[in-house]
Amino acid sequence: MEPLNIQANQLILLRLPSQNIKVVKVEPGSIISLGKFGSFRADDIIGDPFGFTYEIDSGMKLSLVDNTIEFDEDDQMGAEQAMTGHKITATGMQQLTSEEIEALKSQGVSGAEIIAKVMEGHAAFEHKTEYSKEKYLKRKKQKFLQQFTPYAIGSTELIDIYLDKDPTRIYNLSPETLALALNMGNIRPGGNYLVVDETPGVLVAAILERIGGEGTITLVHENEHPNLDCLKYLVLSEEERERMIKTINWLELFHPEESEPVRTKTAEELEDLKPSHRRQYYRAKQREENHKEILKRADTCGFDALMVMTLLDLPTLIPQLLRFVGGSRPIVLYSEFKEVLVETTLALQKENRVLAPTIMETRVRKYQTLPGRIHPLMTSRGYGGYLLSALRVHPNRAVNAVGKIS
Amino acid sequence: MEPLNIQANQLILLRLPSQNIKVVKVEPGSIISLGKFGSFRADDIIGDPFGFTYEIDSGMKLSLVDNTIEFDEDDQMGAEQAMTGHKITATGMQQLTSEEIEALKSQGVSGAEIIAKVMEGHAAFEHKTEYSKEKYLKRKKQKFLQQFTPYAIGSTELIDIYLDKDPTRIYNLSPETLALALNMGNIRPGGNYLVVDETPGVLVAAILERIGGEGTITLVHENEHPNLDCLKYLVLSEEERERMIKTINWLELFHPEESEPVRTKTAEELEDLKPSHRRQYYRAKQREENHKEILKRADTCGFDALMVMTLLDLPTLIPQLLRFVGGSRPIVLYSEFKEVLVETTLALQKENRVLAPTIMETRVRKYQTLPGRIHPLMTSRGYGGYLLSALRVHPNRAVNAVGKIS
Amino acid sequence: MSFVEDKQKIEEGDHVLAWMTRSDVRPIKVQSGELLNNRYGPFKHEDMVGRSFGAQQASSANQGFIHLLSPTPELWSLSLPHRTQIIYGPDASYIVHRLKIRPSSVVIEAGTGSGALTHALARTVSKSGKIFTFEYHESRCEQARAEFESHGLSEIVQITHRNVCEDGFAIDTDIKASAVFLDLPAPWTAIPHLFEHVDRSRAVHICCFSPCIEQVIKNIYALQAAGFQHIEMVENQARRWEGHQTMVRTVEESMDLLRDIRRRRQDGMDFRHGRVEKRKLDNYNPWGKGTRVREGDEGYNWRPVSWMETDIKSHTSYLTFAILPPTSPDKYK
Amino acid sequence: MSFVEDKQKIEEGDHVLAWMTRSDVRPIKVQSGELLNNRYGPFKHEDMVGRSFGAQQASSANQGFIHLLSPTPELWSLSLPHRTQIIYGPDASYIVHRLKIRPSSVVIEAGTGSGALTHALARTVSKSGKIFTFEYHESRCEQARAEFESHGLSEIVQITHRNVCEDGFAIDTDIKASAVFLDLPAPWTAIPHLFEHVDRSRAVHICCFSPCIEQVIKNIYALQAAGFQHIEMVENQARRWEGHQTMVRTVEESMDLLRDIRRRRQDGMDFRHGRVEKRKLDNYNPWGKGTRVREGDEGYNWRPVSWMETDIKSHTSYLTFAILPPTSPDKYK
Repeated sequence: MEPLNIQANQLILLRLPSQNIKVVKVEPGSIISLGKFGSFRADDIIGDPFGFTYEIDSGMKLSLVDNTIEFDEDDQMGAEQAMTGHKITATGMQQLTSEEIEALKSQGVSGAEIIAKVMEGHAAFEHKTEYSKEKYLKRKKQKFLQQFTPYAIGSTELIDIYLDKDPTRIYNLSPETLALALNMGNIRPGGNYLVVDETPGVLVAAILERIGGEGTITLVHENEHPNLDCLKYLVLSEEERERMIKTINWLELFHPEESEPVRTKTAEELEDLKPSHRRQYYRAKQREENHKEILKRADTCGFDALMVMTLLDLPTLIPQLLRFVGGSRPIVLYSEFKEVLVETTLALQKENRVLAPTIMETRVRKYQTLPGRIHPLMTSRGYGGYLLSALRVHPNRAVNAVGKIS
Repeated sequence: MEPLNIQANQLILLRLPSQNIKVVKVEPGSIISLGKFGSFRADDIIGDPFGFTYEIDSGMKLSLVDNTIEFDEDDQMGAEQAMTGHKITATGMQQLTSEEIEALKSQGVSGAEIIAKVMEGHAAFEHKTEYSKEKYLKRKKQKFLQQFTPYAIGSTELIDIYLDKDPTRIYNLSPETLALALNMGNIRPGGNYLVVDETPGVLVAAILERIGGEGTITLVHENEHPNLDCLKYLVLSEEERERMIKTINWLELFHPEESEPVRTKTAEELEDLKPSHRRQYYRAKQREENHKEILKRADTCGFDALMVMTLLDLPTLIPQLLRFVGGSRPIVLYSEFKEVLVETTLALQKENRVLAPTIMETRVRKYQTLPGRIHPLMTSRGYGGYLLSALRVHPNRAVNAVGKIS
Repeated sequence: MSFVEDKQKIEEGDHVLAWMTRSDVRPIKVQSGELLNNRYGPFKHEDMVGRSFGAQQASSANQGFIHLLSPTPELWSLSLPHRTQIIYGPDASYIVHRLKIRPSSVVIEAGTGSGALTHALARTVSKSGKIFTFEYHESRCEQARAEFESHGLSEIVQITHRNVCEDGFAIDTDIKASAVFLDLPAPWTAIPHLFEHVDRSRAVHICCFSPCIEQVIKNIYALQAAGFQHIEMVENQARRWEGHQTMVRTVEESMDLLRDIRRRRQDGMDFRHGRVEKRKLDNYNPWGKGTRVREGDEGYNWRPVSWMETDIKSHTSYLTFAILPPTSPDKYK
Repeated sequence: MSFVEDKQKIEEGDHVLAWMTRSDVRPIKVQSGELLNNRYGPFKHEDMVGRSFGAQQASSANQGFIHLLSPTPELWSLSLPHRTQIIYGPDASYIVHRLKIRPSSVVIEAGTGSGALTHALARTVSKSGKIFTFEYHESRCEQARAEFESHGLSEIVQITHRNVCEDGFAIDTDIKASAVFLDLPAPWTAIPHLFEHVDRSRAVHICCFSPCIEQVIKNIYALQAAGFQHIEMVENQARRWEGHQTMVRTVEESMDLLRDIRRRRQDGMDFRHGRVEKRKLDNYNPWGKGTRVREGDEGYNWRPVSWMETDIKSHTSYLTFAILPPTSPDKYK
């Protein structure tokens, strides 16, 4: 799904020094514009492996950046020195004027060099507080560095894309929470997973990434058709998609008896059909077949995990879904709100079909790592959500008749 | 309330190297035993200022500890060196046997010196992981250091005492949460505060500390008599207590009309009373007077803050208490459970007598600060509670008739 | 009105904090004839006189309202001009608590910065105590001095323009502090200057407030070298939430909708798929965009939930606390 | 049963994790004739054969039960013998995610430690991938090797006894890893040895896992010096809660009790103050000590609340991530 080299016409994500991201299609022959961060030719990066950071020099020429640690005036210091802190020497130089900066840029001087010069020139820099120094450096860096780093779009990047454009579409899910959900769900190649994903498919995409072509996702959806918008960002063939993703709506899952069976057409009837109608018929038949298999799995071995991200009321929904889950298999529920998961826990505790329901939170805290100035980032986004994780178990009537012992 | 020097018969708190705490009464002539950490004579510390850490040498002799930074074999290193980490040199010495250690102890060698020797002897020490090194050091330290530090008992120490013996008595309140409550409540000398404190008086004690003798606490209690057990730890005279702490129960507060008035006795009747009955009579009269004042305050200026720590249902209780709170004065509610405060917020939002109800959490994270090995403590206690903080305001009917604007 | 005493009614000359929203709180000094202007129009100062603190005041045009609040250090920290990073409530309260600051305490603070902590310290030490605060940046110092005067704190707070790292803490008054707070780029350089200005007959509590871990390392070493004990470094992680309600929507409702769609199709109705689905989703958008159902509206089930603030202060600074023991009495020498 | 595939029924020789409580999960290999003993008495292995994974089994004496669980890396980490600090779920999952480990990835891990992370890595790379793991401590290495074999992971996991900081990563097999995880006392000394053993045609992701900040400082410098880019240090703060119910008790009930007390006194009854009050309080002790009312009992009102775990892992380690870009193509030289 994630190619190692940049392919023509692939949708990729670019990270910019401003921490902004941008999704672009790498159309051969096109020029990709990053606004104030410059423009470059798509052809120049097609075929390159992912992993480079490029700097746009004059004339849209690309060069590779050697070092992209957060911009740092102490690059040349050894670790020992770095640990003892640093002092920027005031050189007494005047500050550069905007004109001088523009002149440097037109001479092809790199952004990093310009910042270094500006900082040298900022005579008062050493008297600034840590707080204002950082604000200053950040502003400068965002202003001058014409750099970008292409990334293939996987689940990490999908989260970034939605957090950037509309976090509510993914219910403020954080990457670390998604990562924990995948591990708690024991997602791996060959598994068959029952999935409720009311984001545009971020959870589905993440599971696809982890099954690596082997295994299936049975997606239960609320409307007539599932919303899997975000699969468009992935490199995924129609065949792969149909083989790995089965869909069924709530009514078909809980009340299959209400579904009108697709009437089997004779060979003759089929021949009379227009090709498009014939395809439609085969689709409907396939869908019906899929549904039968899904329901059969519920009655035999059950699914290998239940993974849920929906706004539907979990305390009433989940008990109805337990019968589809195999013995000792994980149940992983996401909610933006701990309160929802607390009530769900209480609903699940009323019966003995789940073991050890636990609400989990995981929050990654990022640090600034400039040598001599290490500290957690001063501000960050709230939210990230919570998980309810439990295991489906098979109660033993004999045991429970004795009464709850422990 | 907190004397600067250790007084005879004062209840004080001792902190031990094991992180354990112990409350002792400094009775002149007595010997205070710290179990495996040794014993000392109370007289030896009476009159000393608080702030010393003592080491118990042989024969119960006390000496002052010069440096009580967490035990550290790198004491002699400079900061520069400290920052580059350290390596404990394996000397090839054999490990000390228990007998040798006992011998050293009986020679009066200090705990710190013994640990240093044991560590030198632990040839494999430098090959240990950070994890096992710390476990090892901590174990050693707790075993040998016969040290203690006396503290006067104030609100910080009260929390430690209850967290140590039964955290549920103070609803798992953390010191940082109490500190935030006091600041959000704008507690200061001269204020008159309405307080609901169903701990043994930790909140009351903390407010007393902040009003410094000027101002009053009106404590509403649930049973016939308030529980103010923890005031016994404080140096507080009967006069101070009666002057600053007024008590009233819920029924007396909300339904004063149900209270039978104390019949006024004539001078003659009073003379006929036994002295104890006379005192009782004056007490009842004083109490009645206090209640009148409390209720009058509700009808005039209101209290300067409402501070609440109770298990009573806050969403239904707090709206009934708002009328007692002065304009622009803070309301600070503690609960161990955020869920309780969420519902209280929703109840308060239904009317417009409070401004900006906000749920706050504050959690202090402690670090290990051994040079070269700085990191947050690996484990800590959960809990600490939450605060709901808001301001009492006076809605303007004219404004609200127009409809909610913002 | 000052920061020092509680009052009920607003009078001419009082300090009032005009609250519009949490992020828009404006400090004003009530002067008849003056106007406070915001997006709801003008608010006349003279209309404030005689009102209770906490009163809600409509704009002259009656298009909106403000609340007239009595100043506290906490409200002030929402409204003050940011000259440097602010020390907010959770840190400020913990500092006061850990430094065992009480009414009548004497405290050294360097630097003054935006003065947010100074206000909180002054409230606690009150008129019987004293804050000696030092600021090396001249114009910041003068601004802070003006604020303290205007807020009636001059009696409690004495501010000095000084680089304490180089020039120490000696001023005309003999300072005998029991608590020291250092928010400086290099607190370790100020520590050696402290000894003559703290009360050596008692335990002295100190807090160094430093954003970077490398500063902490140096603070710890300097404190240890200077004989401070019980060194403990912490950080305070504070979060805020608002109470809200989220709609409870069951899978049964969802199935009813699917049945409805199926029925319409079977009935051969001119079924406009998008419309029906759209209506349903609109009803259930608790996020405020194009919402028709308002949070808490009757006819729906709601569950109380908490929303964390969207921008969290994930780090303020590391707080290094320590205690300087009193001078040893002769019996231990 | 192995860690590699899902099964429904327990067979002779299968690995089963016997769950008593979260803190008492025992790994067993089902062998007829064997017994598992715990405080509820013995559980016969032969009774497990033929049952479904997830089944609840009573002890032979029918005094208690266990759940028979299918092994996963997460359950294993609850039951494994702690040889070193364990890398728990929240860190393990984030590491897998950030290192972009996928089915068929090739990963270097040093050191192996207790093997908790190795199991999680092996699950994700699966049979088409490979984990090269290195452990310098000989007996830990052998124990881990035995576990990997017993868990059916030998095909995926290759463990080597080696001090990689001194002796590097070269083994018989040609390693071309795309992800590297270093949990070593001095990761910076291992970094220079990596270059020949990672796939230089692609971006290589690394994570250094170090508990102390001073180690992080050196890691960052070493990574930077070695040409790694996008260096980012994070820590993962994880919390766990349980769902509970707390009793809703109103002030009206409290006032009724006070009225009751008053009435009894006025009636001149032989009122035993303590008793009445005591009864009431007992009813309302949700903490389990001497409780008569059990959480959730009918006849009372309850509010759902969450209880945070009492012992939280407030720090595991700092995680320093970085990316080694591929070797530059000629066009950029």
